[in-house]
Amino acid sequence: MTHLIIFLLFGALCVAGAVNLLVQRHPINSALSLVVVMGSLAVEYLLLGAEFVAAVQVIVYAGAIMVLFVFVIMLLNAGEEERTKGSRVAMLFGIPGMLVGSVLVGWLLIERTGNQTVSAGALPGAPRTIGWLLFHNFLLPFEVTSILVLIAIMGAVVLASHPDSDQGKKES
Amino acid sequence: MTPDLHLWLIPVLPLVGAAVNGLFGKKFPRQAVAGVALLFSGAAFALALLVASRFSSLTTPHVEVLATWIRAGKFQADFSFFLDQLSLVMLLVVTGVGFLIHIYSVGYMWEEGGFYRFFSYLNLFMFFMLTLVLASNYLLMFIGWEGVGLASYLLIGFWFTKDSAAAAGKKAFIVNRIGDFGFLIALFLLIKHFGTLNFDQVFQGIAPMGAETGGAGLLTAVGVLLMVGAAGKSAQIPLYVWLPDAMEGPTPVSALIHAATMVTAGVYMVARSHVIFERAPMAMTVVAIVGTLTALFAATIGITQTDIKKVLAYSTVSQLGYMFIACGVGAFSAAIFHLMTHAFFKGLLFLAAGSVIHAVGGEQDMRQMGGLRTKIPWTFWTMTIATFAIAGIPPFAGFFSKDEILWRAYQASWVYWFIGLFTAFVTSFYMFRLWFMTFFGEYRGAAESSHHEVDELGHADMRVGVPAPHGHGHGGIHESPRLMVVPLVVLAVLSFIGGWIGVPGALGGSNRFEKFLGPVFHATAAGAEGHRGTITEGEGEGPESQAGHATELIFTGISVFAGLLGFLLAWQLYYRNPLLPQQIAAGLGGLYQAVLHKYYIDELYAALFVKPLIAGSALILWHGIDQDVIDAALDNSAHGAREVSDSVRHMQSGNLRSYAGWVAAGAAVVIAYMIWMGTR
Amino acid sequence: MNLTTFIVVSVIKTVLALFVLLTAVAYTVWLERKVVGHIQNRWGPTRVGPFGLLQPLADGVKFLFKEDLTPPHVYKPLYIAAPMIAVVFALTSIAVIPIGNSVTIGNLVIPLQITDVNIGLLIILGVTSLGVYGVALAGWSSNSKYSLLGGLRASAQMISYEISLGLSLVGVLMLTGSFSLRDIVNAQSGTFWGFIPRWNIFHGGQFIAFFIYLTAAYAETNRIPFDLPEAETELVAGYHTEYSAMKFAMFFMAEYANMITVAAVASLLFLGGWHGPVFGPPLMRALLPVFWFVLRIFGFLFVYIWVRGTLPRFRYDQLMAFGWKFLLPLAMANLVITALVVALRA
Amino acid sequence: MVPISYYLVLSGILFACGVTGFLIKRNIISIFMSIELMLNGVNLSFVAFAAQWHALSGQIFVFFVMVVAAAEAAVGLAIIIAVYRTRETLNVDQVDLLKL
Repeated sequence: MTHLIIFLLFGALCVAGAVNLLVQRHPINSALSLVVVMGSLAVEYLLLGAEFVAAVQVIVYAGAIMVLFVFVIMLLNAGEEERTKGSRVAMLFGIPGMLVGSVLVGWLLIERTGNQTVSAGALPGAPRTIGWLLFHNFLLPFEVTSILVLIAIMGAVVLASHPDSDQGKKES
Repeated sequence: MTPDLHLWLIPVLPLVGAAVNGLFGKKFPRQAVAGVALLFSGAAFALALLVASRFSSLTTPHVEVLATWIRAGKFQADFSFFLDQLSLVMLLVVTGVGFLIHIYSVGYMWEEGGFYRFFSYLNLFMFFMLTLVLASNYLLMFIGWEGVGLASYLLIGFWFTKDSAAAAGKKAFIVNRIGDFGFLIALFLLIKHFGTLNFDQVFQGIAPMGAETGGAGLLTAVGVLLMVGAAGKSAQIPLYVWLPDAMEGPTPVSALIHAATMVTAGVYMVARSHVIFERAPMAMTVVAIVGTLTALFAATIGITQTDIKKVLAYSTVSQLGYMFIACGVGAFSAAIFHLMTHAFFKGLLFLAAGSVIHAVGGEQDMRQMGGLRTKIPWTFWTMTIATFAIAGIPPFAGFFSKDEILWRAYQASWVYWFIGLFTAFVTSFYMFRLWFMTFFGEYRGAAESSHHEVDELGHADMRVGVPAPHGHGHGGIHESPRLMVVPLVVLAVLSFIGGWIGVPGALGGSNRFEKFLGPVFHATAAGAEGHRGTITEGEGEGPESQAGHATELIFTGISVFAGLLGFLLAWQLYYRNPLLPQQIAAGLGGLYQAVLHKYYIDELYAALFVKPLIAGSALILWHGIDQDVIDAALDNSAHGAREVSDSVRHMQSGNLRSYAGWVAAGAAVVIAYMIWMGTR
Repeated sequence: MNLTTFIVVSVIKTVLALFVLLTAVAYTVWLERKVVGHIQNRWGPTRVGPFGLLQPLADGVKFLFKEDLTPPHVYKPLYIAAPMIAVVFALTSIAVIPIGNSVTIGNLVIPLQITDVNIGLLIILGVTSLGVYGVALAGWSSNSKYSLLGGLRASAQMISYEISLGLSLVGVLMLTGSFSLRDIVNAQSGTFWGFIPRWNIFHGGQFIAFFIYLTAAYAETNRIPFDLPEAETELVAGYHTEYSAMKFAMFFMAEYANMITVAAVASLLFLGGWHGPVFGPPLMRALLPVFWFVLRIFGFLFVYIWVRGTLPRFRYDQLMAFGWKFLLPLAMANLVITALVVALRA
Repeated sequence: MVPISYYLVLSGILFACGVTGFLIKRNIISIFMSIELMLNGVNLSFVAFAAQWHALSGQIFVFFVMVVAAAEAAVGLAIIIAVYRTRETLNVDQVDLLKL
């Protein structure tokens, strides 16, 4: 019961944040609402027993990635986005599309998965077990992703390094 | 078991020579080029002699398989070589005469441009000709067949800067294609019915079959088609037209390819497939008739020609006609016999003619010659021998072979014989005409010193500036260098005594040549016993009746008389009173004109085939199909593509969100599909 | 215990903890002023109460009654939200920090900790990492270049040093394979060879980790020598230049609360938490560990202030270079070494 | 006790919101955040499925998604900065030179 209540509470928070992300016209508000979404998602993870995932969700997503977003928004001092014709058209098609799509998918999911239920902490993803899996069954993907991250760092450095430092590159 | 003679070496050696000269000859000095060419052709000749020496120890036919070439289902064709008496004779003729002509060419072509090219082609020709001769199946033979066609094309068009030469080359090639077409169809028929092209298998397949008297059948069809091919290669009616033009090529080429060897390939092919012909009387008749007509026809044209090489060319055609008569009446060994002797004396004639042209600095018109007897004695005497030989004056080589043919022809039908006889008379007439016009009387040519300029061969442009090793450069009619004389002499000797190996029984000889070839034409002829008396009688070395001998002697006398008659006539017209011919020509008028213009055959062909073909190609193929269908299709598709992309291009607005929209739409479609699938 | 008692106890504990923490914050301020004053050869606050002990109270009252002015052109919602975010996240982390073993009242065993989750450390990390938002948003929303620069610096600096911070803790986590702070502390009970306390700092070369953690923590809390975000001499007051009255007080509280949290975590992870000589009657036995623990925290705070009084400020590029080029590699090296040690011992 | 399908529906809604945001937002950064939103929705579904099938692999997947998302964020934001440097705008409708 409490489980359901908490779920609905934070689910509602999620949806609210997501919708807010859409309707807000200032990127920083969108960013903050996204942070809200992520925080409440972390709670949902906790409900599902994925405690480690929840923690990482908060630390990595909310604590690092979104901070990066906010940082960039501050750096570029992005202002409100102005309405354009294209945007109205997008609204015209996007909003109903989203509604129809989500309703359809939701109905389908309910249809398919039937009424199988999970109790709170159904599948405890303790850090120990997660780590064990990560370093036994998923070692190769893990290493590959590490390489991916390395490449990403390099790319970011090259891209964001100041123009006059890589003038030649721009000419070429 | 029979020893391995490495027959494959014989064709391959000239190929190596061709490759060496063709690839590196440009850098070589002339001596090196000549050395390479002579070395390899000579080596081939030596090998041929070796084979001949060991031939007696072989069980014929002797087949050597080098490698499997094609294996498709049951059909199989190998690179395999086939040696029996027939191919041995051809082998010796080709390599021997070829080698001599190589030697001769060194002298003749010495100061021509493209020296290495010439010898590369020449060796290439040797390779293909030997392949043709030694092939053990029709397919390999066909390769050689096409190959010699190619070589002849290249050599006719050797002076390709000269339009007439290039045109002549093309003409030869195209006309040959027509013949090859027939040949190919014949091959297909053989494959269809016998599933193989190997000679022995095909012939074994045919052996049990009886003669197709009366109604035509498979064999008749094959025979006739083969004859078409032979007509193309051996310049028979109606496909002879390319040979006279082929004289555009250098004289040694004319001698080797268009007199001695290649043009006889058709005869060889017919003789090789005699098994087929013996069982197809109708095809035989066709062969005989074609041969007869050609012989007469070409000979008559020969009378009026004034270009020395043209005369020889037409005489070649008519001599080939003789050979086909022989084949047509089933006297294959006689045909081969004449082929051999003809190779000798006609090669000699051409070489001598070449020597003459060489001497007078490229002049080919007999009316510009005369009185060369004393100036170039060697050439004169060798040419004399050759002339007598072709005129059928005993005891020269030509006498025996031609006489043999006439005798057999008579045994088949007196018509063949009579026409052959008349042709013999005409032959000796125009040959002596040539002889008299060239060597007797006064020199009618231009100022001797200036024959460089009147270089009719028209290849002054290609002449390399090297000082001629012999006195060609500084005026004066002169004997050819020793390099050219030696082959003349050798051939002269051959064309003198060449016929003695086949002295017919009637003249107290025992026709060893026919005996030698016997196995080839007997072994299988037995199957067709009696469907045609002449063959058995001719092939059968059995005792000929005394009556036969008597009559044969009479006929011999008649033919000799015909030859002498021709000589006398020529003597009258062209030695005693040279003005007479013009009057006669004037008297004859139209007929003379017709003959002079070769009966307008070329014009006829042009009107009948060439022009319609060109017109049709231009109208239907070029404008119709190529432009309106193919090109149109391409253009329209291109235009369509442009139209479509012009309209579609606007989708790519560069607006990120429009792209995103497309992606989303696609995803929506996919999801919808999956839902639909899932709900079903 | 049943649900109601649980809730009651939890509420009581929360309120108590909050009260203690805020008081501690207030008196940390007092302590700082006093100590710095003495370091600078001054007296520090003396007027209000004995040794100025009531100074914090006075400050609080002052903050409460000051005019709360909002400069024009600020982005209001965030301008108001930022200090709250900061202080909330600063105070939240206290929830998972144990301050001692459990006390037994009647038949009721109450752990001296608001809640013991088995990923407590992660929660602390997450919460502190969220604390960045307060600073950053404050800097951005107050629409002034000083604040913006301060906010930018703060966020960049905090993100950068958070990595070293986390990595320095991983060593300890490997030694005591658990995220639960209580487990970690319990793992440190006992001694090596009888006389060296079995603290992580003496354990598998975690001294380096301790050093790294302390440094990174100073940067995280924007304390000297890493207080670039509020560098008075260049940015006036950094991200809270435009703030005044209670909002400013909130930032102030947040900073000191963070200091306390850091000190607590340090002492829990490296200095054996509340372990120490325990003797006397039961109640005293129950409370001595708390005393030891508070003592450690006090020590850390004192070091904080001491450092502030002594060290000069870094330059910003120096700060970044130090963080990325020295601390991070060092932390990684420590990580590898510790991993080797653990692996060898296993 | 909550039906799995609820979680899935929630994730679906989040994803749909992300898609819509991607479509209707003009600011590059907002669009980027919409992508993050989609990723989060997917993550939730992963965890839910993991709970449904009792397979921790689902949660592992979430980690990989997070790592990739982090890398993507780093590069993407760097790109955004570069774009802003050159084009002086963050409005994607004005960054439309990538066409014929």
